[in-house]
Amino acid sequence: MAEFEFTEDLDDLRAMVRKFCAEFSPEPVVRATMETEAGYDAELWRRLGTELGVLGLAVDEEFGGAGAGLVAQAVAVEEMGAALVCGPVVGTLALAIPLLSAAGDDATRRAYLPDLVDGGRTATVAAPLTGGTFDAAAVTVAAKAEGDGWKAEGDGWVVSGRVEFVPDGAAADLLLVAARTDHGVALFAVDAAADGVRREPLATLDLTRRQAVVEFSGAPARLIAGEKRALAALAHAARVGAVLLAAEQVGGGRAMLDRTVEHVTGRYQFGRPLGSFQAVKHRCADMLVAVEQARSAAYHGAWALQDGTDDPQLAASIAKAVASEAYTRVAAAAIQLHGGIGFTWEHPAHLYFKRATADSLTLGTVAQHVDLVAGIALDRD
Amino acid sequence: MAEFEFTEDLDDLRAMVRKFCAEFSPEPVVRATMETEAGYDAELWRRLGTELGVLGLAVDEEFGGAGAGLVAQAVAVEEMGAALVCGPVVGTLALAIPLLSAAGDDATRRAYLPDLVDGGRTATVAAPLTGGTFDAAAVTVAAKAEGDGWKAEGDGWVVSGRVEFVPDGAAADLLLVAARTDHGVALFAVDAAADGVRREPLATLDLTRRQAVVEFSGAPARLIAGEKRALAALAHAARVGAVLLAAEQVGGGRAMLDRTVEHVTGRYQFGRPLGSFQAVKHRCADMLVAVEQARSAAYHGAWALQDGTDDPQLAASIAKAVASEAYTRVAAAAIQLHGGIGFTWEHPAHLYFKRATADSLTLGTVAQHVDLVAGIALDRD
Amino acid sequence: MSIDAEEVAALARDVVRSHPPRAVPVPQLMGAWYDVGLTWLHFPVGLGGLDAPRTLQRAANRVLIEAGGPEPRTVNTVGYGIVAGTIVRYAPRELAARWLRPLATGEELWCQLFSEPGAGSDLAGLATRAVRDGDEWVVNGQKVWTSLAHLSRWAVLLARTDPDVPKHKGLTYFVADLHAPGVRVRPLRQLTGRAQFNEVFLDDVRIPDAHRLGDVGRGWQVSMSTLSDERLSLGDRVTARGTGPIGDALALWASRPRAHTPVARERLARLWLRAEAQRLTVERAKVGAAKGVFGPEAAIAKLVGSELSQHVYEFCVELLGPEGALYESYDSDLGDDEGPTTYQRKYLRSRAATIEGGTSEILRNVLGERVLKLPPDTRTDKDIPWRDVPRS
Amino acid sequence: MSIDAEEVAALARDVVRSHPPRAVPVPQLMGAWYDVGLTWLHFPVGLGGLDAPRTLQRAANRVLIEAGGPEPRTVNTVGYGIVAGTIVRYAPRELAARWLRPLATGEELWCQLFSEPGAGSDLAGLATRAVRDGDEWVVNGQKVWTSLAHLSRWAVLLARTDPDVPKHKGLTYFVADLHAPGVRVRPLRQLTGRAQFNEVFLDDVRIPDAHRLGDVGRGWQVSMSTLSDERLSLGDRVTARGTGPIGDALALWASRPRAHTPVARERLARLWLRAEAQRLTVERAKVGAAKGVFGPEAAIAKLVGSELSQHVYEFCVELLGPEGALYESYDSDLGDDEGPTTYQRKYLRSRAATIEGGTSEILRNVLGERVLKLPPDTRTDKDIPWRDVPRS
Repeated sequence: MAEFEFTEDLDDLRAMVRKFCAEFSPEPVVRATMETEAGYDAELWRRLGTELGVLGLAVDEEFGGAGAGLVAQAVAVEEMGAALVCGPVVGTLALAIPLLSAAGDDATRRAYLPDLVDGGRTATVAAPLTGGTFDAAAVTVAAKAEGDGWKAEGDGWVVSGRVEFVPDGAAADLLLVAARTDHGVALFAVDAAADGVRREPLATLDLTRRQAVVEFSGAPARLIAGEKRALAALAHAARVGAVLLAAEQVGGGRAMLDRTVEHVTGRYQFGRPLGSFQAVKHRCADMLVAVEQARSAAYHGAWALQDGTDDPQLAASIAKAVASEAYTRVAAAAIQLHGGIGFTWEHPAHLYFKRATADSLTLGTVAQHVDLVAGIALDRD
Repeated sequence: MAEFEFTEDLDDLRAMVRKFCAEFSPEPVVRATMETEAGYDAELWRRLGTELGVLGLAVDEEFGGAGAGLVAQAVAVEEMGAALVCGPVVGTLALAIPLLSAAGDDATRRAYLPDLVDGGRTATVAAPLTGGTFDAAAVTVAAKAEGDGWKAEGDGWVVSGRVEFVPDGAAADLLLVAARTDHGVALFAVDAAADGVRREPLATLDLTRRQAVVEFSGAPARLIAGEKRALAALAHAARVGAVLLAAEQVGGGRAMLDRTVEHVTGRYQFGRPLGSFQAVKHRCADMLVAVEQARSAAYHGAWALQDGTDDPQLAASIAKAVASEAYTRVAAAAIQLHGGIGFTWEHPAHLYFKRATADSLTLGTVAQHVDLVAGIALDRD
Repeated sequence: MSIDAEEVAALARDVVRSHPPRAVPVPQLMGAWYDVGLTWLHFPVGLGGLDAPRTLQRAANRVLIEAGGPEPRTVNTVGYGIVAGTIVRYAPRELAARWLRPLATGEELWCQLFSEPGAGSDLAGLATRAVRDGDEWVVNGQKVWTSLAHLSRWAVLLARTDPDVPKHKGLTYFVADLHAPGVRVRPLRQLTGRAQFNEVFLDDVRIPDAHRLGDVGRGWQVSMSTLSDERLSLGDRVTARGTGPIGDALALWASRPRAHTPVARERLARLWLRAEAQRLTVERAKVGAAKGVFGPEAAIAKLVGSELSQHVYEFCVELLGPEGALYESYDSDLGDDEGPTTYQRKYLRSRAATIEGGTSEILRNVLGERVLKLPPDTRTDKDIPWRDVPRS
Repeated sequence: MSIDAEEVAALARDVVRSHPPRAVPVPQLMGAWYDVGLTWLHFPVGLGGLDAPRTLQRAANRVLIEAGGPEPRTVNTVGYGIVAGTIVRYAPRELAARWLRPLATGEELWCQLFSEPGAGSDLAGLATRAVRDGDEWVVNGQKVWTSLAHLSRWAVLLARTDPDVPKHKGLTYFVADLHAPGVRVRPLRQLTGRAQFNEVFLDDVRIPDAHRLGDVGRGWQVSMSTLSDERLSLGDRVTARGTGPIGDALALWASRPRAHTPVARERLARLWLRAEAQRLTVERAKVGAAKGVFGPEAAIAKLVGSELSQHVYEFCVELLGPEGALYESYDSDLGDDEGPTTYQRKYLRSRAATIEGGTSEILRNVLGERVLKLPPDTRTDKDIPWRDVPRS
């Protein structure tokens, strides 16, 4: 499938997810869900996994996925983003699933992926990914083997340490933890319900997007990957996560643009529709430009990671930098063009604005991705 | 005189300079002058000095000036900038006169200033000032005493070295040169006509604003100031120069704004004046904002240096950074709002755009002044 | 008219001596202040003034504030800035006396019933109706974006008294008693979680004709005079370098040395420069205002200041990094967003800055049309009866 | 219609084999190319085409270019992109055959006489008059922003044939012979010092009625079909990462290591990102165009690309520092600004990017109204006779 060839299959997938979200996660459901303690509806998540099958689109069929590739996953995430679906999109979909897919051996993948793909369980990653890449030097968890050295089987390890800003950290069933060992940084799986795991939910700006501090004190852990594979897989997960978040940003931006166009078309001031004023029209045009550029960048990222057609870090950072900037600008413009009403709690604009803000601060800020891009595109030779 | 108190004297001065420029340096004169080899009309410059007396407004009466202060000088420069008067504004007015005023002893000032203030002679400064401050480490000229050590009288020195980007360097009669000696960097006066001085005019983007490379090879020089006084005076001249250029930028920006408003008011498209379109109107409003902010920053700088009411480097860098940004944006907007005609050689917009560009690259770019501001306003403690 | 700054300051010193601001309750202090005529020096004697030039006001206020008294405006924000001048200009002296003293002391707060959900920036398009009934008017409609309505006793109200004439001509200006039957105030929750504004519903609210300010049908002109009072009061404000939003950013910067990248430093320096250019422009405007010269600076100040505040808090939230995505709490007693608070809340609150009190779009129109004298946009609603203007 | 990409490529290989591009002069090569029907595959057989799908054009052009032939468009820029489609659609076959072959070979260049000094973005408001006189039309007026006019033999011309109907309805589309009496071409010097465009004065220029394309009064519709040809040809273009203006900036960056501050690096990286997002958007548009789906990408490409080029060259000039204020020379033979040149010249030249070929303001209108379907601005000039529309 050539880059930017949106096949009929992809169009159908998009239509299906959009319809599902409109029916089962309309704005009142989002608002009700975001006010709950968990911040998401486990049943809705399960239906996304089983009924729709959109949580493992990029996962091989062998491990319960659809084997449809990252582009398909991006399409689904875009639509979920447009509807602000509450759920562990960052923790499970954007990070844990790609991480397990890349880091685990077949047995591990068979053990964990099907449940995550079905939506029956959720997972997240407790690792320093906030800078836009995996920062091994910032790992704050230490792992100790109860036996000696590496083990083929993952049992017999305990982990200790504190990780801040873990996406979906309070609700996840499974925690994938980067931890320092005597043989370098390795990746472990920890049951969130185990002894020695303490989670402290954080109050988030975006109520639809939760975070937690996770503290391990001698929690039992299963080794998933030793240093070499762990580092590569964590780097990979950061990139896939960036690309999927970019797709979500495209969806949210598009939703705000549509909403704004509708508003300024129907609302009259000075005897004319607001949208007939050039200042309003041009700002809408700028929103359109931003969304379209973000769409190009995000899907280039998805195709590049899927087909290996570009430097993966560059492609991921292009996607995330462009889409973050676009979404925050578009959401801010949406508030402005709605006037006072856009500033109220009742209007959905703020939900998108907060999501845009949270997204832009998750898995690397614009400045951090710009720096990564500069490192690849400018600093060479 | 309190800050921003534009007295009647200042208003009268402004009106006088404006009238003079309209009469004796209208656009056709500017165009004719800029196509000449020297790039300025010595007779016009002399009239500015003698008839109008606006070249030494900040110079003490004792040395031939008006003793009216830097604010008055800024007002005159603003009006000259609005009219794009061709002349050694940077070299003589903005740099050499303030430098001599600050660096010379009374005898030196009496020797040089009256002729410069009268406009009978012109001068410039050959020193590393392109970064926005005087950079002693970048001095490229060496001075050697023919006798020994310092001399009270300035004779008996020779200077050698090459200085790039000397403003008004080809036309100046007098060159004030920063040169390295065994006792540090000192300031010398060199007669531009002397043996050992070679000047190579540069082709400039802004034809109304000339530069030259000046090369000294054993040129006879007169010592003006030893290290301590030289460094302070060169730093002072860089600041005064920045403030006066900022005033010029205000004048040019205002002229472009006026011109643009006139154009979009009179020109019809789609059956309406262009200026009735919101996109055009709002861009004009943004031009107005830029000019007004620049005016505040430039005159704050002038008052601060005149009265010592603010950190002089901070005040100068605020002035230059804000006014440079404003002028280039306003001139670019002017071209845009004039449409195709604004892109032609016949229309004056390009003259202002080129002046704006040249100004923004003279005595420190925006980025360099932002850096200076950061050093003072952010890096403290 | 012969009073000078020294005499004003002496009067002020007398008041703060006899009513030590740190000991006497504000209403009592400000009552004495009013009775001496120091509240609005340019008002008539007996109505809180001394018929003196308003340029002397700063001298009086400085004494009050230095002695620990309140910045007078903060006692009754809308009342001081918007209402008082209108009352003194349009109300009969007896009513003015009745209203102004408790306004000045803060015992009776005032708010403004102007904006409507259906009108937005097109204030003159408002739909709230006032119908005459003998010596009274009966008012029906809905107002919005009313700050302080839940705490206020009085409101100035703009209502449509004639829908059959062009929109600017059919408005009349009233004083409404918010304790009157038929007035319902509902807090309006904002995206910050708090409620700083209110919706106000008016159902058959009766207002005596005596509480009408200005002639019937002249409400627009009356409200415009109010706006110019607001502009005139610019000169009373104090701005110091590095305060306001940029001050917040500087404080954050100083507290986060680990976030000091060259790129962030440059971004902050550019924000600082914009804030400083803005501050200097206000300072310049004050000097002009003191001489009675009003340039475009007030509109520029609002336009630039509001957009700048958004950029400053965007910078702050990005500097906070992942922490920027946290929020203290949306649960609230529906209190307002003023006063010290978190960067994140200020970031959210700043989104309203370019909407409230004149959107940036309207301000650019104002600069273009009133300052630069550019030709107006094509208007289709100005000369037809309000009733016939297309509406959403 | 059953021809496929492989067969097209085979035909193309035949041509380049029999007319080796590196050995045969361009007119001869492109003549053979035309005669086989490879110039515009979707044109009729005998008029440079094969009645084939235009999506196959890339396959043909690739063979030509790889063999060292010219990018066909460069042979006759305006002729290929704008004129040819209009001729084939509106001209009688005999005339089309007369015009198209020398157009395709570059032996007769074409230009476009549309813009006027008095019309600007309001193209349909143009004033050049064409008055019928028997079998001819007599044209008077002034055109501007005409590239290539001094080198061209023919021009497409839009002129007003009826001033008494609304402006879009009174225009007619002609082919003008630039060698005809009454045509005067004057180079227009630009701010770069060069002259890339011309003014063209038309004094009693006579055009045979046979050279009219489309019906009298339908000139606007004919010219619109031209614009959509332009849009369709987007897919033929090639864009590589890091080329165009951003490529210039990268080259400058690489050559000036001493200017590598973190702040400049970040600024360039952000420009690079905008260029890349833009490039990817064009790539995406091509894929859509190949499937016959046309989104907003072409208008976005022009809008973003033009503004970006200005920002890129602003960066370059600032990076050059004091050297940025130098210029090679304004003395010139009035040649054009294309081809390799200095950063400073490109900086100046880039100011036209947001004006020529649709100003940024017009493009934002287009995106707002045609793509987002926002309501049109209030129009006062559409339904009244052109004669009565207010003009400067």
